[in-house]
Amino acid sequence: MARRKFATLKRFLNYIGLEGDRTIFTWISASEGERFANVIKGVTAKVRALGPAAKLVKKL
Amino acid sequence: MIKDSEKIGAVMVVGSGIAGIQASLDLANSGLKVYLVEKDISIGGVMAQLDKTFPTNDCSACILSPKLVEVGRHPNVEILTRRTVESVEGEAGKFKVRMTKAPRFIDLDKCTGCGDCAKVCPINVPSEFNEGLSERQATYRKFPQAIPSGFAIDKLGTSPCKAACPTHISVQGYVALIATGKYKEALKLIKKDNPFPIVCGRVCNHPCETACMRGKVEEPIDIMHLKRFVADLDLKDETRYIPEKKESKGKKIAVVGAGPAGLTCAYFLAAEGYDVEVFESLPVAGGWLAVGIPEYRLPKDVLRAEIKVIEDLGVKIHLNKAIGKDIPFEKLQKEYDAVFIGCGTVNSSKLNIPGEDMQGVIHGVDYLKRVNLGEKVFLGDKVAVVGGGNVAMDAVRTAVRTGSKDVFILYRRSRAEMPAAPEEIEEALEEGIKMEFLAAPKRVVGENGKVTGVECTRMELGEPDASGRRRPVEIKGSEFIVPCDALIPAIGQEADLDFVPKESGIAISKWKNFDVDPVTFASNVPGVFAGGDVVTGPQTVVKAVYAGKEAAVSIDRYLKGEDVKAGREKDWTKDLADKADVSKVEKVARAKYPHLKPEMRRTNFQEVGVGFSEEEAVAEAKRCLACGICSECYQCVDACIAKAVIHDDTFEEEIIEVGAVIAAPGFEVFDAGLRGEYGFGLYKNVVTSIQFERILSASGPYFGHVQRISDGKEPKKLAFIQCVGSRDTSCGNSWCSSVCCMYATKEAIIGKEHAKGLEPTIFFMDIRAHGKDFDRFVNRAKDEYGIRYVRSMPSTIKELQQSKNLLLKYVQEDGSLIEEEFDMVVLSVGLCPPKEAGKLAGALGIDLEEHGFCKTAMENPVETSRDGVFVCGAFGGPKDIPETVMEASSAAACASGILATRRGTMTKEEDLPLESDLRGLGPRTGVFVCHCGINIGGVVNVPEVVEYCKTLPNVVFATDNLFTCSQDTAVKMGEVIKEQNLTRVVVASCSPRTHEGLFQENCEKAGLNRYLFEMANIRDQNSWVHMHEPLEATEKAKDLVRMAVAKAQFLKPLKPGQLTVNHATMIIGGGLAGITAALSLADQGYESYIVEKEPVLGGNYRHLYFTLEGLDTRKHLSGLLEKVKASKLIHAYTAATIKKIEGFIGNYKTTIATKDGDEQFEHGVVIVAAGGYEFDTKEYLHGQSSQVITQRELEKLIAEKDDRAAKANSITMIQCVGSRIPERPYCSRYCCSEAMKNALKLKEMDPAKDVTIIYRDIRTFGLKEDFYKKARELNVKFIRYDEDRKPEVIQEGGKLSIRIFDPIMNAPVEFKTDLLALSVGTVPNPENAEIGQMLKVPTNQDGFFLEAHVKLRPVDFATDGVFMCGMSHAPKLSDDSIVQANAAVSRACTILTKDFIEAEGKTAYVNKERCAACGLCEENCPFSAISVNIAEACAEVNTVLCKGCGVCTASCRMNAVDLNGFTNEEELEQIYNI
Amino acid sequence: MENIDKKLREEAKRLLEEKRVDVLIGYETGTLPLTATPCFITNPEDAEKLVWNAFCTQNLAKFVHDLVSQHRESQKRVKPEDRKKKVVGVVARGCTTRSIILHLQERQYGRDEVVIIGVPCTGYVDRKRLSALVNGEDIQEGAREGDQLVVKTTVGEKKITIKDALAGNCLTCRFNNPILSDVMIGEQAPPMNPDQEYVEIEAFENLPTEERWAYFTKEMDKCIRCYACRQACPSCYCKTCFVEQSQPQWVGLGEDTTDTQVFQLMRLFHMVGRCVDCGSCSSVCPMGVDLRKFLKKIDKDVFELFENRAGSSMEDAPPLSRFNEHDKEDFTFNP
Amino acid sequence: MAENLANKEWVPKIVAIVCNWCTYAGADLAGISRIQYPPNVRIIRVPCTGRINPFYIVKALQTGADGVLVSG
Repeated sequence: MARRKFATLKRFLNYIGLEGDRTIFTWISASEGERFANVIKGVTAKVRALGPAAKLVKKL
Repeated sequence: MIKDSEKIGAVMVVGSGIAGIQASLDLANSGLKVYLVEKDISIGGVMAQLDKTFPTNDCSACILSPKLVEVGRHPNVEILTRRTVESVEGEAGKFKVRMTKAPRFIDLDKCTGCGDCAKVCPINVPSEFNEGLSERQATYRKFPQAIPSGFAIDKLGTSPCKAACPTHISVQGYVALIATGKYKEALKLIKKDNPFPIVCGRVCNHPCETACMRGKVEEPIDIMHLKRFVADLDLKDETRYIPEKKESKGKKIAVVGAGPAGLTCAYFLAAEGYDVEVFESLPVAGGWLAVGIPEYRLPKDVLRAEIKVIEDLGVKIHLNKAIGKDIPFEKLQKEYDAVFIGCGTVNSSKLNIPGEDMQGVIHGVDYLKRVNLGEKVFLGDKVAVVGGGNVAMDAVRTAVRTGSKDVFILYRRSRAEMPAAPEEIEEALEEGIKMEFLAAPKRVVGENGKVTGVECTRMELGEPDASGRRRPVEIKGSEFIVPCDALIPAIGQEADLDFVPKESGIAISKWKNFDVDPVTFASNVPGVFAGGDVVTGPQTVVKAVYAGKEAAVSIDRYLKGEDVKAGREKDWTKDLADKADVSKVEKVARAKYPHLKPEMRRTNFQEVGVGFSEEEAVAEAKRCLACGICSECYQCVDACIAKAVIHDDTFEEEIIEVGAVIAAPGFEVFDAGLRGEYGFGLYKNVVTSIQFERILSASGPYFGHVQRISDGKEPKKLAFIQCVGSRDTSCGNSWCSSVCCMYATKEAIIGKEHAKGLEPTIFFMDIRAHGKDFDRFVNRAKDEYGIRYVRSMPSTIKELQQSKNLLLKYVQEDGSLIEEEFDMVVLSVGLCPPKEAGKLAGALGIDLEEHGFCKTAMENPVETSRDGVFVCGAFGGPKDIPETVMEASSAAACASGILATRRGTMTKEEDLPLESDLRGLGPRTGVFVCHCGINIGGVVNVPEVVEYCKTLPNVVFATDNLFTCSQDTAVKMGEVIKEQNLTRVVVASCSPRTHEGLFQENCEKAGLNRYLFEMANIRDQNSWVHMHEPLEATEKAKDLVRMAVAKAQFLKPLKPGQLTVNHATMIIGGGLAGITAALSLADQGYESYIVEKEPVLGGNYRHLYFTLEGLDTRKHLSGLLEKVKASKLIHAYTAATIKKIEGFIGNYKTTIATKDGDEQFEHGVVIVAAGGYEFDTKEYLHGQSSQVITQRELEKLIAEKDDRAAKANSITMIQCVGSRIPERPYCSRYCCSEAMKNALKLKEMDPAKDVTIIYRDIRTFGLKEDFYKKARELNVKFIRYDEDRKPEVIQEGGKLSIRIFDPIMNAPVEFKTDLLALSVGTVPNPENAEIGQMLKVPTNQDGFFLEAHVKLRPVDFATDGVFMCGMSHAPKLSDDSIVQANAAVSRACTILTKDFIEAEGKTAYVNKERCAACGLCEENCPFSAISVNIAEACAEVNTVLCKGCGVCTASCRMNAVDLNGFTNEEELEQIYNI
Repeated sequence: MENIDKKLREEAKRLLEEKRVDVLIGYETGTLPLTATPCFITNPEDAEKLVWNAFCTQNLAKFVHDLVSQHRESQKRVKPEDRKKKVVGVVARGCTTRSIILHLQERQYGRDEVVIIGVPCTGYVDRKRLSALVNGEDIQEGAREGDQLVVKTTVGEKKITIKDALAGNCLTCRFNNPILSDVMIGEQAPPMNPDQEYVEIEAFENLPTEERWAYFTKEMDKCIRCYACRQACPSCYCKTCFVEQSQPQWVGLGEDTTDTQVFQLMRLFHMVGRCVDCGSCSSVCPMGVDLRKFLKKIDKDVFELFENRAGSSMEDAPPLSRFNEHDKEDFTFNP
Repeated sequence: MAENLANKEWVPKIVAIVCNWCTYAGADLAGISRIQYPPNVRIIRVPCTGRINPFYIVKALQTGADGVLVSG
């Protein structure tokens, strides 16, 4: 169920123009320490490419 | 019989794989104390090594870890690692178990599992966990999630080098440190025991090298020169190593003689904080080192440098001060607190031959002293030196250097007996020195009182003397004269003891040496100690050092008023690590030690040895075999801030009393090397299946990348060879290992998922997919993954030279020979009895069966030959994980059945203080930031984080701890909670997964509700992963703590819900499983209600007559039924159906309809044992021809000696009728065994009977394989068919004809048969769906019940309080059902034994005002824990069933459901604080 | 048309007379020209008021839910043994029945608490479109003549083809006939144009990200947070809407644009598998926010991903209460 | 986050909402294995991915997270 929710949310956020790469979903098992690090590296690279978030961000 | 009141309410579980763990948990959760005994350092068994598990491909570590943690934290399970059971005395109910505890060398109470010790450990050994595909350190943890999480050190004993060295330096240790480039550490390690590495690195007689095991391979390690290498580095270093000096003790010690013994003694005493003064009669310090050993061997400047360190340590050396002459000995005794005499042997021994007083005769000691003190001494051109020791060598080589032309040795024995170091002799010969052997001087010949020659006699070698050398015997009349200008006798030295007045009373031995205690070096006069040559006569430097060191210990003890001798005698030869087989060690030549060339050195005193370069030294050090495994380099001791390392830990004996024992030692993987034709160990790309499992694992040696060992490349063609070490009488393993077909399929699938291009082929004999959902898995492997299955066993493997590819030769089913090339081969190795099976069986007093597995009872596969000792898992025969888990629970049930009345007598429950009243206090948060030694503090600026915490809202207290998990910190934390009135506690340290429970306990003990606690993970997820970014890591730590503090202010104190438990059980179904469960429950003391819809109990078991193994099932069943009848605790309703089941775990109310009307009863749990049915087939003329019957009917004919069977000459059986077809793609598991059973019975009736079995795969798994073998031996015929080429059965009058394609003949065959028996499979009970609905439990796609987890919870449902057994679960054999029934009882007992069930604290709750009762939560909840109350129009949570997963909360649009401990408010607050 | 109204009135009267329903929700002619408004009838005589025409805009399922839940709430004050059931009759076109199905699936009332008078639907007139077609002139009178509307405004008389004035959701409606009914009035309506259902969405999907975001912000900037959309939506029946919740307060109450965006975003997301495309929200929005642009996307995704259309079948389970082994995993990230 | 590092190159701040049993354990294992990765992630632990309300993701974006990672 969670995955269905995330699948639709990701599509929807992308649709309204929030870059899809800002919301990332994945699965990492307890034995995948290496994968965890790679996911963080990958996510960081993707988000870095997009630059700082500006949309939907509440200014204080 | 032991009386109930005398029984011990504890059980010992031997072996801690998944079987041991499951048994322990079941027992501990039902009120018994458990000792979980493991020979290894941690629990987990083979399952921890597996990557995934079939058929669901769940991650093995993921499903095992929670179990490990649970058993590790269980208050009633005591894990005893490194234990061996030696004997079990007594009887069921009260056993006395004797065990040996092997040392772990690390104190588990102190070890925090940080791994700093492993980081500094220089020893690399193959990792057992990774099956030798990677290395680990000598100090290690088997795998990251291991329990106990603490480390252990592997030691095989003392390495021979260390034992042989008189000073017992950790030789292996410094060699290992050199190998890893840690030169300073190496030097420090040497200096711990010997302050003279510069000297001993040059002139030692190195007994270590003599002992070195490498010597058995080719040559010993050049240990001495490795020592010189690090000593020279230190010498050249700007800051030389000087040991830390302890605080001054204000006591004075005098040392007589500045030789190696005296200076060593001074060195160690100075380091201890004593004021030491050394008195030396010569103008130089060093004793024999300075005036005996020539410059070219030990340059004076390096010696001075070595001694300077001793002076820098504070030792005062007074030169030219002769005791007895300049200062009276009595003065020393008076003015100093202790005296050590180490003045050596200064007088030369005389030859005692005529003419020894002539000019030109100069004794070795005197000669060397004069030269060494700088005197120019020329002895003439021709010089004879008498003697074969090192002094003789020194003298003769010095003589060459002082200008004599013709210099030679006279020695009365042969070269082999020369006591001088071999390299000395070698170097002397290189320098042109001649040696006259077997020549003894008789008389000095001279003119005018001046030497002109020496008369010698020839000797020959006689019998060995006391020293072991052959005694020289004079040959009469063989005198001859050797002309010479000078004669240097160098045959020994003697001590000069005259400086000590007789009145002092110091005892002197008959050899004119001081007579002191050999261990303490204490003389008979208090405060006077002596050591070195003055005690032993002329000996080696290293022995003098040893004496000095030991005397220093004695003096220290003496001055502290302690027992000088206690505990000091140690037999170094006792635990010698010299047993290793070195025959297979690869030969590597010893490094050649660089020397000056003879022509370069012959005429001067330049040092002969040049010393190793760094490269040479490291290479030489790497030759070390690490005999002891741990090198005792003590790096771990320094690295361990928690001070957990105990290098002198020892073996201990333990005795424990228990009421029952469960043996679960698991299995041994077959040694693939025994199947030589497959080249394992020879060809790099041939690996075992367990190695491949590690290759696949994300935490394995290659992080889950599938690669070849030879070149690291990803393989394309991968072959699995099945039955390696199984079904193979050639290696003595006739059994089937039961699991290999499935794990090979799994490994092939996972391999393909990891490496997309992989093309796996599985070579097999029969595919044995006899478990639940296994055939489906194999079908998926074939259809979805394209995995190729080849029915053939390769005969040989050959490696191709260039590519390292492997050429497999195999014969196809039709007889054709194929050669096929593969990139990599996996050998599917079988399961064997554990290596220690015999010893363990002896200790436990149980019998083994013929193959070495545990012998078990036919009526109950967990019973051994000894009452009160049970078995589970692969020790009782090879089996898969779920069967193992079932057996474990089953064994637990049997053990607790004996001890039912003693529940709760040995378990502990903690008394907790009342919770403090927090009303009106608001969030007062205390933050504890952990350094974790240097694990956090070394990266994160902890004090800065603490200061930051103090600025956060609601924080009233913040501090740092070295180890927050230590016992003293726990106490401190409790005090702070009380003093500061804390209402929230935040710990910033490691992972809540491992430590939350511990810290919560601390809170609880201080009266704070455990749910007012929060953690920030600043180690595992911060300092360890950002080691090179301290600034960022510090900022991240602050953020993480801020988030935790922010969340903490919203935490609420929680009180887990409680529910009363009804202690009765309803059992649905009265077949074998049902009645077994009822009887087992009665043993436990619990009532049960059996609801059976048939008019009689017994189910399918009624139709059986015997089992394959030979059990008389009729007798067995009638015995069981009698017991059921006799039991007051069992209420059996026959011809009854269930009308309604209300309630949930602990509180069920069920209404049944019986022939006498409705009945209602209450119960706490439900066991579903609804059974299955024989498949009713119309195939193969069944129902049409009277000659076509089912296997069950055939059994009846055989048992009742019916003519139809007795007179049938030919009987044919067809397997898989109705099983393994698209409509029912599962195997019915028992049919092959049933066919084998009936075939053997028929052959028993008449061996001439023609019995044919038509099959698809023969699945006589485990030890049943022997019966298949027997059937083949008895000439039962086997013809295989494929699913798409089924046999045809034709009735022609009174005869049946079978038409079938025979794949071996590669042709169709037809034969007649008198009787045809069909092996029809099992279909699920059609009522399963209905029962499932009533109990809110699911069935699988085949209609059998679906367990909570196919591997680890095979008898549980996801819904608590409901269990299953027997054919409800899947088709199975009768003994499987018995095991599973007992297992279900064991699981049920974890509830029934309690008066209350406690819920999780962190459960969901409903805000009624918001709930619109839409029911989405109910549909989403995996545990049936939340449901809509229709009357209230609102959802309700059953907190006992709720597992706190929170799925309901996120599915609720209204936010009407929230989760305690993870409320929306708490989670959002964290998000706001990122 | 007359025929349908007549039948409808007869049927309604009968149901009320036979006490098969306690109240009947239908449409009556509105006070403004060319409008119809919901009406609640308890007296059989009043059935005569009922109409069914192209001006019936509101999704009446909303009122079924309101009536039943109000009644249930009031019954909580009554002794259990004295509690009564209230049966609501409703005039329902396709989308209304979808909402009813959704309510039934979400257990909001029992099938026995609602009697559905199914009516065929050929679409309703979108007030805003109609207004645009008459250039915003004030409509004073109007009548339907076949496929056309004759509209008299302050400026003059205009003939408008009905089809041009139909609401967007009606034009591509896939379920313009009732899916579930107890009584069916009239013939099956001819199909609309469901093939074009997602044309607009696909076009929007293909716009550059920044243009999509610009459109979203532009539309959301119009929103004045009057919550009329929520009030009109039959699927919005939470007792306390998340915008009004505290502990935690999910959305700020001020005028911050991001708060408005988050409010709309989350309300839209609550429609996953639950929007029946009845157009109620759009029709009531005083600011003309293009909500359908976003709702239809959710509908499209749910169908593409889970083969589910909200309320289209009693047998379907809510898509967010299930998962399927074959669900796509393409949204997940694999480094 | 990290004001005194502001003058350095921009690093995105990422919120990771992860399941306790799988990803959180994987992250711990990365630590135990000392596998290094960028320090810009803040992990929020939930008992199960099912507990993650989509609202959390939207709120994280509104709070200013440059990226949100959800991992089960």
